[in-house]
Amino acid sequence: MSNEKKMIYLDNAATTAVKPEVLTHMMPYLQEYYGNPSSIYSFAGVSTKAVDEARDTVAEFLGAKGKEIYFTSGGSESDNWAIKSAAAANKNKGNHIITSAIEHHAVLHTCSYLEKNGFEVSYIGVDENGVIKMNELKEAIRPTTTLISVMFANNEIGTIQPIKEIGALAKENGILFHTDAVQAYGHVPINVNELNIDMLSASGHKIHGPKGVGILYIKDSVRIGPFIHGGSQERNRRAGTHNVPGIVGFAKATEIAAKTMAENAVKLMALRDYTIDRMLQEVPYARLNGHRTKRLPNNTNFCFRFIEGESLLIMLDNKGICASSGSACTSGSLDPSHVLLAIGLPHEIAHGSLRLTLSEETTKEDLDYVIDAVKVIVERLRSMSPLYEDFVKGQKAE
Amino acid sequence: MSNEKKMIYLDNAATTAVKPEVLTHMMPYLQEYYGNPSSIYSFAGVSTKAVDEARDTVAEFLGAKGKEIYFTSGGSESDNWAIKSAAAANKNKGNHIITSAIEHHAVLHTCSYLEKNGFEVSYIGVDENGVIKMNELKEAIRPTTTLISVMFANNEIGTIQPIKEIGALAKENGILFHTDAVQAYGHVPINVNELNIDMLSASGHKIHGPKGVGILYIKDSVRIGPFIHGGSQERNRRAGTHNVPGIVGFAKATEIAAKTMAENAVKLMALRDYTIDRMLQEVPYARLNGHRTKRLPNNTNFCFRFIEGESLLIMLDNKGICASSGSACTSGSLDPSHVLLAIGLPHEIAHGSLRLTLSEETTKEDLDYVIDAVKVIVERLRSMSPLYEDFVKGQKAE
Amino acid sequence: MYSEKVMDHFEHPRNVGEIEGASGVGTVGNAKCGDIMRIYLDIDENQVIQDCKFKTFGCGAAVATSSMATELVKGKSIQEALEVTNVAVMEALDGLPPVKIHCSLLAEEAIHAALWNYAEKNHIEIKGLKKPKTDIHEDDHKSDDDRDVVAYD
Amino acid sequence: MYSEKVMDHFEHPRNVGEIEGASGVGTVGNAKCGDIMRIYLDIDENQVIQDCKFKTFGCGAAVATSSMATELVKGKSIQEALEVTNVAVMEALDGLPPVKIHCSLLAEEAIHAALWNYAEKNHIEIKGLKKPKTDIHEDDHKSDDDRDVVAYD
Ligand SMILES: Cc1ncc(COP(=O)(O)O)c(C=O)c1O
Ligand SMILES: Cc1ncc(COP(=O)(O)O)c(C=O)c1O
Repeated sequence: MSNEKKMIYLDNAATTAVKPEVLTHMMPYLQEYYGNPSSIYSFAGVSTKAVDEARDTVAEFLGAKGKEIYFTSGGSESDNWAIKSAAAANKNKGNHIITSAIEHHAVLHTCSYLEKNGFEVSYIGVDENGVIKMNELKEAIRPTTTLISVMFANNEIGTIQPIKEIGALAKENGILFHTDAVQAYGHVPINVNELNIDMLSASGHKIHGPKGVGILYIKDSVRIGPFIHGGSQERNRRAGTHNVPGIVGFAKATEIAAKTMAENAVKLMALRDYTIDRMLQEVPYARLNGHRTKRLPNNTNFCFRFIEGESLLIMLDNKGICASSGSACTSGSLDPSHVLLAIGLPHEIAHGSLRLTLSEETTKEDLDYVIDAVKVIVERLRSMSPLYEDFVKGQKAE
Repeated sequence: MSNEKKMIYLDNAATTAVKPEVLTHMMPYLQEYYGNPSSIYSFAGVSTKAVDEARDTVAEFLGAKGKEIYFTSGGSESDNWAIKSAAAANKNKGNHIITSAIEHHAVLHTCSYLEKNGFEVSYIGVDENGVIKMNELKEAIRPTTTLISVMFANNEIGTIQPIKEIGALAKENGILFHTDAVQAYGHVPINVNELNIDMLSASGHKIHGPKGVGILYIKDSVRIGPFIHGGSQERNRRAGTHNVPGIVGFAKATEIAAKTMAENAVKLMALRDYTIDRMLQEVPYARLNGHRTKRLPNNTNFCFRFIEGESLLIMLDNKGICASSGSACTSGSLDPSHVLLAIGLPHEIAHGSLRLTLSEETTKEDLDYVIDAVKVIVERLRSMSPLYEDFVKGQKAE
Repeated sequence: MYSEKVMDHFEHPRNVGEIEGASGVGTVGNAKCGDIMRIYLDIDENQVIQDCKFKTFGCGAAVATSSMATELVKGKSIQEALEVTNVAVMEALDGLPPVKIHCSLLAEEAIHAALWNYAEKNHIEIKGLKKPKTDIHEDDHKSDDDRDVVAYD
Repeated sequence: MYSEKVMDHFEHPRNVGEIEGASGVGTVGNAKCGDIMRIYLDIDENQVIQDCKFKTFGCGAAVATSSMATELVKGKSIQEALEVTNVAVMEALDGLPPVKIHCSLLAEEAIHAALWNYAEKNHIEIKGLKKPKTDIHEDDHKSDDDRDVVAYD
């Protein structure tokens, strides 16, 4: 082993490295072209043009129109905007919202905020693979339902939802459909019209773009108000001086994704499946979380019984491996991931999860190194685990 | 004249160039240290530390505690958050908010949004210099008043408000006090405790920092909820993956401002006053908008009778001068600046305004060039103006 | 945001000025909106517009549309001049940004107002000419909420 | 986020294991919270803790506090062991992040539970020892809303 610290980054669902080409495209706007796109002199026209072009690039990627793309500060803002403003805009029609039990907190906490403010929310369950229960969803629809918000792909277990069906169902019932596509955007093809999507959230830093920028797609027929009031940027719908470098970076990352997505997916799925196979075969009492095939090309998520996620992560960190765990032990909430509970795992198993999310930079060698490390660490942690002790004694007693 | 296009940027109130040192400090976080500060591995610890240090730098600048600083996506979000969440948090106490007639739209449009949602808002007038009428403010206070929001310094005419007095008044009456300090932050000293400020908004791109990042200071005794719900970033109060490069850039810009502010102010005020003097002396029918001394060191704002702002701007642009005008002709609203109307100007005069906002890069030579250009252009536009024609004929008739 | 033609007519406006003892003068617009146009017409005994001048208080588009409108009516008969619509002015300028379309309307109105003044002075009636609104109100300008708008920071 | 001492005790935990036929065993915590600690005590006839081992299911802090707690009680009399509080454990570890303080409480409880088990087995009463809660509930962990928390993305 060399002296230089090895680093294998397998937390691309948390955030990604900005691609050098993306940064290169951002640089002029971080330096010489600092003009405010809202200004009328020609110097600022460079910025205005950059923002307009970025908007068109994103629109094209989604099969949308330029004027349907609104730049925001990220996925959380987009989710808050879509849900709160759609709820408010339709409150004369009804006060009922439907979402899933496995949404990101940007959706779930927004919904509970709305619940405290007179709205009713149904949280639709998922099956053991994390796929939304379509029957439950259908039955949840009421005359007062104004919005369905279901994520495109889950951030923890990678399961991809039947978005087209949900979109069709919403459309049939005259209900707005929002999807949090923060994890899917740039990884799987999305055409908002074919999928009947009315609103869609995405975030730059998940697609090798910059942090602090995102989009909300709003179909032009959808009438919702602004979330951030003020200046007349973004067609009067999202105030605040444009984050020009961020916007340009978002578009460049989109453009690259558009070009490489299909090819990357093939490569990533092979590595993903390789990791899943090895892990399940070589680590006793391991399980895969999420759907085996209807899953993001770069997502793997496991539970290792009898051990707890944080200690696993720290030991992986010591080996230069960046990974994450659904265990929210570190979050101070002490609850294990709501997603793992929703797919039916008991608490102590849900606490022992490991999420490895790949990027196109990830190699088979990286993964072999990680899997080997996981094997050793899991064994070590089990040797320290009172739950494992009980389990082994129980087995012997049988 | 050389072939290279001259550019004199005098629109620093709209946005500023990122300082090279600021960008240098951001670069590692745009490149190698892309980790998500919420992750627990040591690689992400670099980002966590950077955000923590940035928070402390900002806190120190304001005389606040680190845990009172919340990073946002910019001034507009901060204003929306402060006002909407304070209104909501105190709605059992009352539904009345006080603000001024010359606030930025991020405050005014947020207030009109609240008016549509059951709140009452008093818009306090200003005198001919743009200073808030303290008597009117005092009289506007009701038992149901829960928030006073008055900007630190105006973005158009640069007038600085008596913040300490307003803060004291709010405190006496048990009312929260928010100030939009987007234009003042980094230009004038601010100590939130001495000035009795409960909440304060600032934005990175106005202080030679990056676009797309800002702060909201919230005094630790103030209990308001989040505006963007979701992940538990920012002590559970502002969800969304941290924009690490933006945050680091904001802090670096703050640090530089802290060091250079006093010195720059002296230099800028001299240039500002030079510009004001020459303009008033040499351009007939010119007036200064805003207070002569209680004004931002880098702000000048004039009205030139009988001409309209946009045409002035375009002609200045042709000479390589970036400036702005209170005339919102370009905004499609066709109303002249609400600020200029609030200080009592009639519409046709308010339409002919010019704002020149300096930076420490601005030289006397630049300003001489600009003043000379303004003189020529104003004369030319007047020769085309039917209002001027009538005025001259009217004078002759007398 | 403006076409080259608009910029050209703004920077080098044709026919700026007054006509002493003009056959007809029309002033339209209002200060509230920030656009005022005045058009002078010199019309000969054959009802042909021999000369045309303008003065405009307003934005780049206001100046350019006035300039173009004067160019378009010069040398035309009264009846031909009436056919110079705002669309004709816009087309001749290679288009205008949506928020600026009202400027072309204003230019059309200014021509009409000057013709009206000429007709009144000479006690004649010009076929197809209605009494122009001297004020183009804000309501006439407002396009739908889809327009792209520009903020003041 | 952890001190060097915590990391050291996490990476090289002291006294991991079981004691066959231990004088006292205590298990505390619950799976819901994700922390379970089990402490084994080997206590001689003079009521001195000759040996002490632990097994822990939990986060880094849980392992480190267990490890430190075993170190602190080893060689001590029962009465001395009772004085090993969570604060003592934390101090010995150079502190814990606020959200992890409950781990030190759990370690204290685990020692108490093992002592209680020893006392019960031997039908003695240990002065000052109360029946331990075997479950440390979530409510005991929640600090105020000012804690710094970490999100899952
Ligand atoms: C006084 C004032 N408040 C708020 C804002 C909005 O800030 P931002 O554009 O960063 O959202 C600005 C600038 O645009 C401003 O000048
Ligand atoms: C599914 C999902 N939604 C929303 C978000 C929030 O995005 P951001 O951190 O850009 O605000 C994330 C990531 O954190 C996510 O994975």
